[in-house]
Amino acid sequence: MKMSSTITYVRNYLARFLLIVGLLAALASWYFVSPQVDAVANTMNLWNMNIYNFTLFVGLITIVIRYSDGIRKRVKNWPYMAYGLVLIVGWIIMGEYLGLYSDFYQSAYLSTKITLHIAILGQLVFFLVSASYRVVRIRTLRTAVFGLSMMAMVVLNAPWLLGVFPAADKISYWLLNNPSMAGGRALLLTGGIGGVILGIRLLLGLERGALKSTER
Amino acid sequence: MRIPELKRQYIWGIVLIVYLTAVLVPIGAPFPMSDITVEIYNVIGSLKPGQIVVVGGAWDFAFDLESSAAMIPALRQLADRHARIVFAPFAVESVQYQKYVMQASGIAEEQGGTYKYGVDWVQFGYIPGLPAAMVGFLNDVHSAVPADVYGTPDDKIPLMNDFHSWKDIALWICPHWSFDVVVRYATAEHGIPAIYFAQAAAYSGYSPFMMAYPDKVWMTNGFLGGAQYEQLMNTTGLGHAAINAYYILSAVLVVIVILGNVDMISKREKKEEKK
Amino acid sequence: MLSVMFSMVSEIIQPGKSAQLLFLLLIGILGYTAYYLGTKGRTWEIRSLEGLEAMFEGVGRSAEMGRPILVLPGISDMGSPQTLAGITILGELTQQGAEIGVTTYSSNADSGVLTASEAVVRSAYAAVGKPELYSPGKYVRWFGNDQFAYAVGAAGQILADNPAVVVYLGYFLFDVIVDGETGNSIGAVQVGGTLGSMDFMSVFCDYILIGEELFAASAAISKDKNTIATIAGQDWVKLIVLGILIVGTLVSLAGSDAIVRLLEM
Amino acid sequence: MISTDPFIWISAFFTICSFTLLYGDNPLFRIGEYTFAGTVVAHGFVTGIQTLYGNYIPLFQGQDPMAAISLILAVMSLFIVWKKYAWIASFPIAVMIGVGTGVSVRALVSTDIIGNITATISEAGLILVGNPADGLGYAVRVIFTIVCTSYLLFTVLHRGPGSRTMSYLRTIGKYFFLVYLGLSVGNGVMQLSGLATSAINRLLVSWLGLG
Repeated sequence: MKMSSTITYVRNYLARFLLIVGLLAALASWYFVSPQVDAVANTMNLWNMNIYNFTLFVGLITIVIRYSDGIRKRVKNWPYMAYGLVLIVGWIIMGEYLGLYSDFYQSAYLSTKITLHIAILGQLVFFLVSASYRVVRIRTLRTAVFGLSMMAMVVLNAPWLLGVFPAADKISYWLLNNPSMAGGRALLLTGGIGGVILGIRLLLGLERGALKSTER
Repeated sequence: MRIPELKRQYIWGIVLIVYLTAVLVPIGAPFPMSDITVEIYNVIGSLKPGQIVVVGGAWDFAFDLESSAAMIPALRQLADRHARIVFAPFAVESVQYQKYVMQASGIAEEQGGTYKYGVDWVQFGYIPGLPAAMVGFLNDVHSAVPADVYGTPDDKIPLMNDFHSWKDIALWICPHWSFDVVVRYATAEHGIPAIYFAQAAAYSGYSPFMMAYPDKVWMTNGFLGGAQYEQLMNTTGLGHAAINAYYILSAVLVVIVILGNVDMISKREKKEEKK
Repeated sequence: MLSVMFSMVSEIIQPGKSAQLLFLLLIGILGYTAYYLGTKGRTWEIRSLEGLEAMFEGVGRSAEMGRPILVLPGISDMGSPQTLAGITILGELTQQGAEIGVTTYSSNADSGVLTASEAVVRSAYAAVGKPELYSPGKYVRWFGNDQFAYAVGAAGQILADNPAVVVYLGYFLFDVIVDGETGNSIGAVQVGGTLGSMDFMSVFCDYILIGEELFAASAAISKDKNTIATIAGQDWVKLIVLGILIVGTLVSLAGSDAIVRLLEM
Repeated sequence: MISTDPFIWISAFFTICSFTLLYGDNPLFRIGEYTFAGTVVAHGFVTGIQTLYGNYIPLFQGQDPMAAISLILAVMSLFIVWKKYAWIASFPIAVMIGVGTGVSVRALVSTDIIGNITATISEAGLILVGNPADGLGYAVRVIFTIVCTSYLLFTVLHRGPGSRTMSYLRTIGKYFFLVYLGLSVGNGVMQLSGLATSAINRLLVSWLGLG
């Protein structure tokens, strides 16, 4: 029992050590002129990239586990899972056999993934319009300010207004460039501070949730 | 009078009708012309026959589709000027995107145009490893991309005999999201003029580049830019369709929001009556 | 003496980054000081974070309704602090839920985040003494490293699992529109926090954490007083930034660019 | 004219599948959903194998033996799916969090914090020069930035003297944020409208030959 807790302790600290070295090396190589620090940072960066490449296989394994479990247990939607599994395997075989740049592969990718991507982007405005019906209602001062600014922008951009009132173009430009931009800037500024403090919490071992992933 | 609450599906039905109408019936909505778009038109218009123009960059097809509104008429203008076109994709999906705009422009021989593959235009395959790949491409095209997308070696392609490095590039056109890489390496390091048919969402982020390089970098803005370019080339296409759709949609949205508020007020009144 | 020191510094520190380094050190020192004071027993009262309260209530609500919780940590990778904040909250909610029998699901757009999320969920179940309930691929779902494959996958998951609460914490862009409207259509309470696409999130979510509140929430959710103390450190930095902004504005109005040059050192 | 290209038909089918999400949960949407995930995962695998192959050529040719460490670390990440030995994956995860956070923290300090402070201060210098509309714009930028930042103070002046002023400032900050959110959603509508046009245009033009 004592032995195993010691091992756990060593493991956790080794992981924490890797985290801290990675974090500090990335920072130090940015601020200081030092070939040694650069070498450490570059090595860690390379490790990080390769790990990232491998997590793709983690994803593939979890998706295969999830689908095959689903099929075995006949969960809701299991026939689609079976279809998904066949598609993934078939597609990988096709890709390895024909090559990424073969005309067939390219057309197949265009008419599936890219098409679905374009189609889902095309639906966003539908969702936004139905949400506007629900959300842009003048209930309180808060919703009034939000709703009026939103509708002002929609109308100022509208071609039917630009036809009779060309200056609308300049007003919308002014609104976007000044109040809107400044709001975004304040978000980035304070968010940056919050992000750096989160980095410090990681160094101090305080960001408990995320650090759980590096503990046993 | 009581107005029934609109269900989501009804609203979506209305929106769908808006888009079908806008694509099928050109209503000719008005839009303003920007000076910068005219300037871009003049820059391409002043190209000399035989000069090499690179069309390249990286991103997802679905997002870059927005830029095709301006890219397609621009390709036709390039063909009018007899400029030679090299497509350089730095993302996997950019290959398909570039093939798509070329096909849609109809300037290639295969689509009944005059441009002959290998002589007037070349399509490369995916060049991995931005931004280092960009530096390599500009320094030595033949070693960065030894063959075109069909696997033909560069020395067997007539156009490639005149294209070796950045010195041979007259203009870079970027219809892809990754314009920052083009400016940083092609314009900043080698002074190559660059045109970006920007996606509306990318426009504000990249517009400082225009201020940094006033006579080297030009950008259009989203579908509006596309519509403006189509107008300059005397055609209509995706840009006009998008403006037309927004013409109707913006009005419909105002009505829907008003209905939403009416619904809220009518419910409130009903509650008060009950009290 | 001073010039010697200055030339030494300029040899070690990359040009144009001295002010940045100083700022980083300042944030570090203030953050640590706050933490140190926290360990010595100093406590700070934090103003209430609407979104965080809503999350706590959401766990209870899910238990009452017998429906799960869905936590989405966004589309960025492990390098983004926003993602880390999302994962922290995923861990805490999973743990709180596991104690009272509420299942927490998650969908990821990035395989690195997927790996970390699996680990977080696993240790959350271990922490409440129910490690047997965890199995890989069960709670954390991945649909490929693609923004919209993930968005559509998560929308499908919302329709299939019927969660009572959907929590969006991390970096989001347009993808939040797809999931937001789908989540609303099944009547889920939605809580969101991001820096990227705050605007669209505000349309679809019932409760939002505006900007930095996301990071404050990731500290406050742990209910650990030392962690919460760092929020005070965050505030001190903001006060200094506000000071620089106000002084800088006045100096700048007077026609001098001294402060800007100082910051670009 | 209706297209005869089978890929265009597949494309049209999937566009319609995707759009059925508007109707709600249904078999066509599920087919679209699983196709989306399936193609992305498989495509990621095909390209991922190529990248890895490229990255590890030096190792297998014996030019870079140190690369073995990174390979071992990378393989360790796979253990996350093995319940008993999942702890092995904690090391690569630690590297991902460490390096990733380090890289983003330095960018946050330089662009998000210092960059935005310098931009605000330099713009303050432009308030009194140039035409009044621009000057007013710069003034609005500076005021919005300062007030919105004060809204995000969590612990300061919560109680006691000054708390009233602070609460006014916070309220104004909240409304400034609401203006920002409203304006940018409103502007987004135009952009999203364009994306819908592309999708529907593509369907009608390339498939049915209309438009």
